[in-house]
Amino acid sequence: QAAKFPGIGRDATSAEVKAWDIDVRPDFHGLPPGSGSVARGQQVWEDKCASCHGVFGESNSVFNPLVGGTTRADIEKGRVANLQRPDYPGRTTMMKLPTLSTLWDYINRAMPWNQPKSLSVEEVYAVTAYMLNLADVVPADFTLSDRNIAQVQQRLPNRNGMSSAHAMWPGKELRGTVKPDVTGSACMKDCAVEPRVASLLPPHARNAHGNLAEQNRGVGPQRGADTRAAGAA
Amino acid sequence: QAAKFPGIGRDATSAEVKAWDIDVRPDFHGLPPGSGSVARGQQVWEDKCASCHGVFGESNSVFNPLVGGTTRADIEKGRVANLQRPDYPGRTTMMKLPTLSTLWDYINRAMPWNQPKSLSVEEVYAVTAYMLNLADVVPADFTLSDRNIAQVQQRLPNRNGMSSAHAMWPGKELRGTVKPDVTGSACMKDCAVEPRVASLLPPHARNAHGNLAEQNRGVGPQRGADTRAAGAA
Amino acid sequence: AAAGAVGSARAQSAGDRNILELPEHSKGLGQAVATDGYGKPSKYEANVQRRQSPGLTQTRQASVSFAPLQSLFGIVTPSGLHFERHHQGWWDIDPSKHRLMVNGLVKSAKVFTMDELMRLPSVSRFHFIECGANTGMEWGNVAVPTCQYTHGMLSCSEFTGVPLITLLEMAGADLNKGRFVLAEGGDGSSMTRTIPMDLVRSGEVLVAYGQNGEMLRPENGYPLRLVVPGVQGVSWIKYLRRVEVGDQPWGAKDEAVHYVDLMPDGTHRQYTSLQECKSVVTTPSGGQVLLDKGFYSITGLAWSGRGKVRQVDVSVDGGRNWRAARLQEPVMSKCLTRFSLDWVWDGKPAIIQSRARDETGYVQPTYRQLRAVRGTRSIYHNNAIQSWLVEESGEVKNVQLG
Amino acid sequence: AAAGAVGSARAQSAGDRNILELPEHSKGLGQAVATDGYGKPSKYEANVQRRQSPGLTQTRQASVSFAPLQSLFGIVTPSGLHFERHHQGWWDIDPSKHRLMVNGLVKSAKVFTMDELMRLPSVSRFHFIECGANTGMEWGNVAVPTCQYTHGMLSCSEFTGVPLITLLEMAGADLNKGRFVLAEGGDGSSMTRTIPMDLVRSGEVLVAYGQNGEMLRPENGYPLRLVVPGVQGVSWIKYLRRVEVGDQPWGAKDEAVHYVDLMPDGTHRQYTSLQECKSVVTTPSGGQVLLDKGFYSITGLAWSGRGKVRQVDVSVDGGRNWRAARLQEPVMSKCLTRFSLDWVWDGKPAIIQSRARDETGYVQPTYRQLRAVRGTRSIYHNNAIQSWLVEESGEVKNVQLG
Ligand code: HEC
Ligand code: HEC
Ligand SMILES: [Ca+2]
Ligand SMILES: [Ca+2]
Ligand SMILES: [Ca+2]
Ligand SMILES: [Ca+2]
Ligand SMILES: [Ca+2]
Ligand SMILES: [Ca+2]
Ligand SMILES: [Co+2]
Ligand SMILES: [Co+2]
Repeated sequence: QAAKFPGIGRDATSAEVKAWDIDVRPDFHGLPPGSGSVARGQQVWEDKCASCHGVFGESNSVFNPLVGGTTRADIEKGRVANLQRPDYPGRTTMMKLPTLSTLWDYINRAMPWNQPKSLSVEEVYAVTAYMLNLADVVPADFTLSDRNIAQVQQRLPNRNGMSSAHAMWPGKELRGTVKPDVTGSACMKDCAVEPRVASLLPPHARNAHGNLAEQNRGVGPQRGADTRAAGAA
Repeated sequence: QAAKFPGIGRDATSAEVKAWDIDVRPDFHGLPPGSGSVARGQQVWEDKCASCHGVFGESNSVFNPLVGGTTRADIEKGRVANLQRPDYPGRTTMMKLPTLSTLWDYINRAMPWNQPKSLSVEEVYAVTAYMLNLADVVPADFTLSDRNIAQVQQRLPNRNGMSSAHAMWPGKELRGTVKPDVTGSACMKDCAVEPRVASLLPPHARNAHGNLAEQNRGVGPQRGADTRAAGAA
Repeated sequence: AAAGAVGSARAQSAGDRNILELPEHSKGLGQAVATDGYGKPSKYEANVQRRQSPGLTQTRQASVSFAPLQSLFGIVTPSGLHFERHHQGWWDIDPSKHRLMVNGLVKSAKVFTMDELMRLPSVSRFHFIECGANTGMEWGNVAVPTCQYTHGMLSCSEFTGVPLITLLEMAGADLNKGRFVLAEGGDGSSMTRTIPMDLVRSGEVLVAYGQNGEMLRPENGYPLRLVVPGVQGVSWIKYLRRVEVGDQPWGAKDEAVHYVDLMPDGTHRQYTSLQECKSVVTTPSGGQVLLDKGFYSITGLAWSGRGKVRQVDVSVDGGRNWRAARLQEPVMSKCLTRFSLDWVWDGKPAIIQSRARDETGYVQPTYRQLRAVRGTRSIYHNNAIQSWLVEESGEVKNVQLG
Repeated sequence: AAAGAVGSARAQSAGDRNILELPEHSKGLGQAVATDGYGKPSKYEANVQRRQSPGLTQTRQASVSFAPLQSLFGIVTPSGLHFERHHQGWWDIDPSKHRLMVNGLVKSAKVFTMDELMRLPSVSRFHFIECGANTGMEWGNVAVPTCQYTHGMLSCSEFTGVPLITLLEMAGADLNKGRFVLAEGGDGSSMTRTIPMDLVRSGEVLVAYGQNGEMLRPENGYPLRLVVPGVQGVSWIKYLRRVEVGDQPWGAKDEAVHYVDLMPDGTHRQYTSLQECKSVVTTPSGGQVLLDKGFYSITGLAWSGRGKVRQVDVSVDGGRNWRAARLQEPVMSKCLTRFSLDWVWDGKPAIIQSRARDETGYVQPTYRQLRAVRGTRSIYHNNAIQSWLVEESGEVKNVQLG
């Protein structure tokens, strides 16, 4: 096929593929051999992660808390019970995470945020182990490695929490459904709805997005509403 | 029809229409009453026009020369003979002008270039008269006015020089033709052409449009040619 | 207040002084050609900007800016106003140093330069791109005031690039075993997403370098991004450096921890990629004030990740009665479609809605219909019918109906 | 020289250092969202600019800048690169003070504000705009080196506006007697042109304020311009302030002294408004250097003022043999159409041409065919087939064949 387009493209060298092919799949295809202990991970975490994510991965200030909200019972079932509670505040990474590869791969490619791809393979194993320990998935004396990672996967709190039985994957690869789960009504006249306003912004939020007068063109069918508090400059 | 769109648009006042409706048509519809002499026109010209167009309308430095290239014979026939000569250098405004309204209207709306719409009606008559005199269309003691302008039109050198018998007016209003005057050939194979290069830029013009390397994207199927003279920095 | 001032420029007597007194620009000489070799909008358009939603994200490099849909016409989004979503900031990458690698289940892994990619046969297609989290703030209740914030993670461009299938074929990809493709970015986040081979095989997925006639903007992935028509924006990998063919999906961070849809039973839907049929009225819309009673053209945008929009209905009474809107041609697949409907506002409160249907027969749901199945905690893929309340004052507010 | 350097970044052994040594942007944090509320192209795109042709005009306010067609993709012209043609400079007009007047053969003359015009039902359509003088420098012989200068008075946008017929109807225009419309600008030149009522009545002529999703750019007539599809750019009056309905054409300066086509017999054709079917190969094109032998996608633009492009043929041997090119969908009426054709360059000299046909059956002529009827002094409406000579060095030159 390359012959169709003479002069275009070339074979990659194996060193090139090695340099870029870093992805790790749920079946751990792509995972480089290596290992790292919880203890080592704690050191990495406190040096390179805690400033943003908090010492226990609890920080709200930069992003979602990474750890929290999972229980021993979840680890047994592989389903995080708190995800069923509409009143549960926030969802941590660990609550959602179905595949351990995802955590390893993401830390390896993207963290620390301002110095991505700076961690050694050992550091990635270690800090992953540390996060798993924070969530009580592995004990404090654990060493995570390419040889035992598949077993640890079997203890992830939300490993059974995912479904692809839906109509929103555009292809037959995942064997979802084709029929959408939700459909609207095509009623055109005297439809059975009661147009009652159930939600709108409270008055105190009126200027929360800035003065909307300045967010609309100064000419046209309408203007932006002046949302400054009465009397403001 | 306005009723279809309540609240949109309003009637123009007569003062508003007067302020903006300045166009003058070939039948002199729209021409305001007034007059101006060649002598007055010469004064206007020298004060307000000559700096750009030259004292005799001959300037090449700002735009085409305005006057020149017409003869008494042309005035008789209403066709400018020089337009038939491929070797005649340049075409002045007066050589092409078929309708006197065009000149009056354009000066009135757009000249002087840096102060358009600053001339009085009398000044427009006068300076038009002056240009006509430069082209020997009217004598030096002539006063152009709304009452005699139609007669002067009958002396314009190129008044019979226009045709709308073509297929390039998109409508039936001018009663041109519908059949295009030129058509290509749809030949696809072994067509009877001799692909001989008959014209290309001379080498000394190579850099006349600047360095073409800097006028093409730095990435893609090709680069711009470096057109600086060999050895240039 | 704004409403009162307008139109008053017309004097009562002789006429409008903006007509009677010729403006400066009628009486002077303007600016030169190529004053700007690359031009800018009018200074009077300064309000038309993409904006962050205050408090939505904690950093500005893992954040989003919203396109000002309330001020746009037609279907093309000016590239300068294209919404942004970055996970680790944006870059302006030297294209002469950028490479694309193809590996995985292929006969021979390949490397392409930009020069080479741009020599291959390309196509140009108009497509919308919508973030899977667009309108996500509104799952539970009204959270933001204008359609810039409710729907502004949406843009539409003419994209130019090489069908990904061409490159896979050049590498000798195994298209039977290789039922999935990984796309990976070259920036700090090196975003990864699993792309359905069915879509790739159809020729729709593009390795794109062009956007609206010029190169992609840096914020949109210059010099190379994947275009995955109909699929949420997170899959349109920017700064694309690599594609890998594989036999299983990758469970990337944004396929396992984000861009997963939480259902009422506590499970997440994974690999929910497609953007279902949706629409929004942009004029009039939240945060605006109508100047006057009288005629208006209600207009907005409709789109579907499954193909073409077939019909858009508009209601001005909160959904009791609907009229079919005009659709602006050309109606293109997986592309924005502009709709409009004549309306005479009588000055009374009105609730304006639009409801789109696509060529598969899918009808855009109400909030009630959507929440009945998916609850209110999904974050992603909120395609419910949007309601705008026009108050007697002319002010328009974002509302949800009960 | 340029050709030699390319590709050499790949080391002979382990591989390309642009891959082996991860670039800075793979290892750092990028820039924030909304760094620019209105974004700009990459700094690496600085060569993509509109430009004047040196010596073509004596002032820069009565002049032209040319769009860089050699660097554009698809059919949309980025508004920042839209060609310019001004007669008395450009202005940035306050839209709140701009008015449109409708008068002449109407029941009542009308005045509209921008607020009002923007409330009326609008349409959005993709159309090309070409200056009647485009390619005019080349009537007699080759005069300029690149397609920016040969064909760059050409652009294509999505225009949004109100059909002019709507406004005429609101004013109660006499559409029987009133067979012509005058359009007049509000700038210093107050450009006037006569518009055919047939076109107006068809609904095609628009009073436009939108261009590519945003407002018109100041250089293109902000806030209001006439859009006259298929007709040369000079009729697309910018800063539109007035339209008048009349029973005769107006013989405006640009209908009587310019934009008249000099024929061999010394007569001028007047009111030659339509842009006939035309095309140009933009890649490869004059002033470029091919980097290498091998595969190329020849691509270019075709258009017709009479409707849709039906077919484009491409020759690489100076017109002896032709192959039908692929046309990119959607093919729209009076709009640019992108075509492309696969080509493997063997390193030998080649002469590349394109030839467009439209839905009326019209076939774009050669220079020989065009000159046989119109001579060489017409200035306007040169739609001859363009030839590009690819030399053995890879350099491409503008040539005309004998
Ligand atoms: C300078 C700040 C910073 C540092 C240091 C940092 N992170 Fe992060 N981290 C972030 C931000 C911001 C995000 C969210 C990125 C996004 O939106 O895609 C994030 C996301 C994550 C996530 C994904 C969370 C989720 O649910 O998506 C993980 C896991 C993570 N970081 C782990 C780490 C580890 C391990 C380290 C140290 C080795 C680290 N981070 C260092 C800022 C930081
Ligand atoms: C500051 C320079 C300047 C001054 C002063 C000036 N002109 Fe001009 N004139 C121009 C330029 C430049 C053009 C070409 C405009 C264009 O390209 O549309 C022009 C065009 C014209 C034309 C049309 C020529 C053609 O063939 O299109 C006429 C007639 C004319 N001027 C007459 C006048 C008269 C009469 C005055 C004085 C009352 C005057 N000009 C003052 C610069 C000037
Ligand atoms: Ca090569
Ligand atoms: Ca891999
Ligand atoms: Ca009104
Ligand atoms: Ca008039
Ligand atoms: Ca996204
Ligand atoms: Ca023009
Ligand atoms: Co994300
Ligand atoms: Co002109």
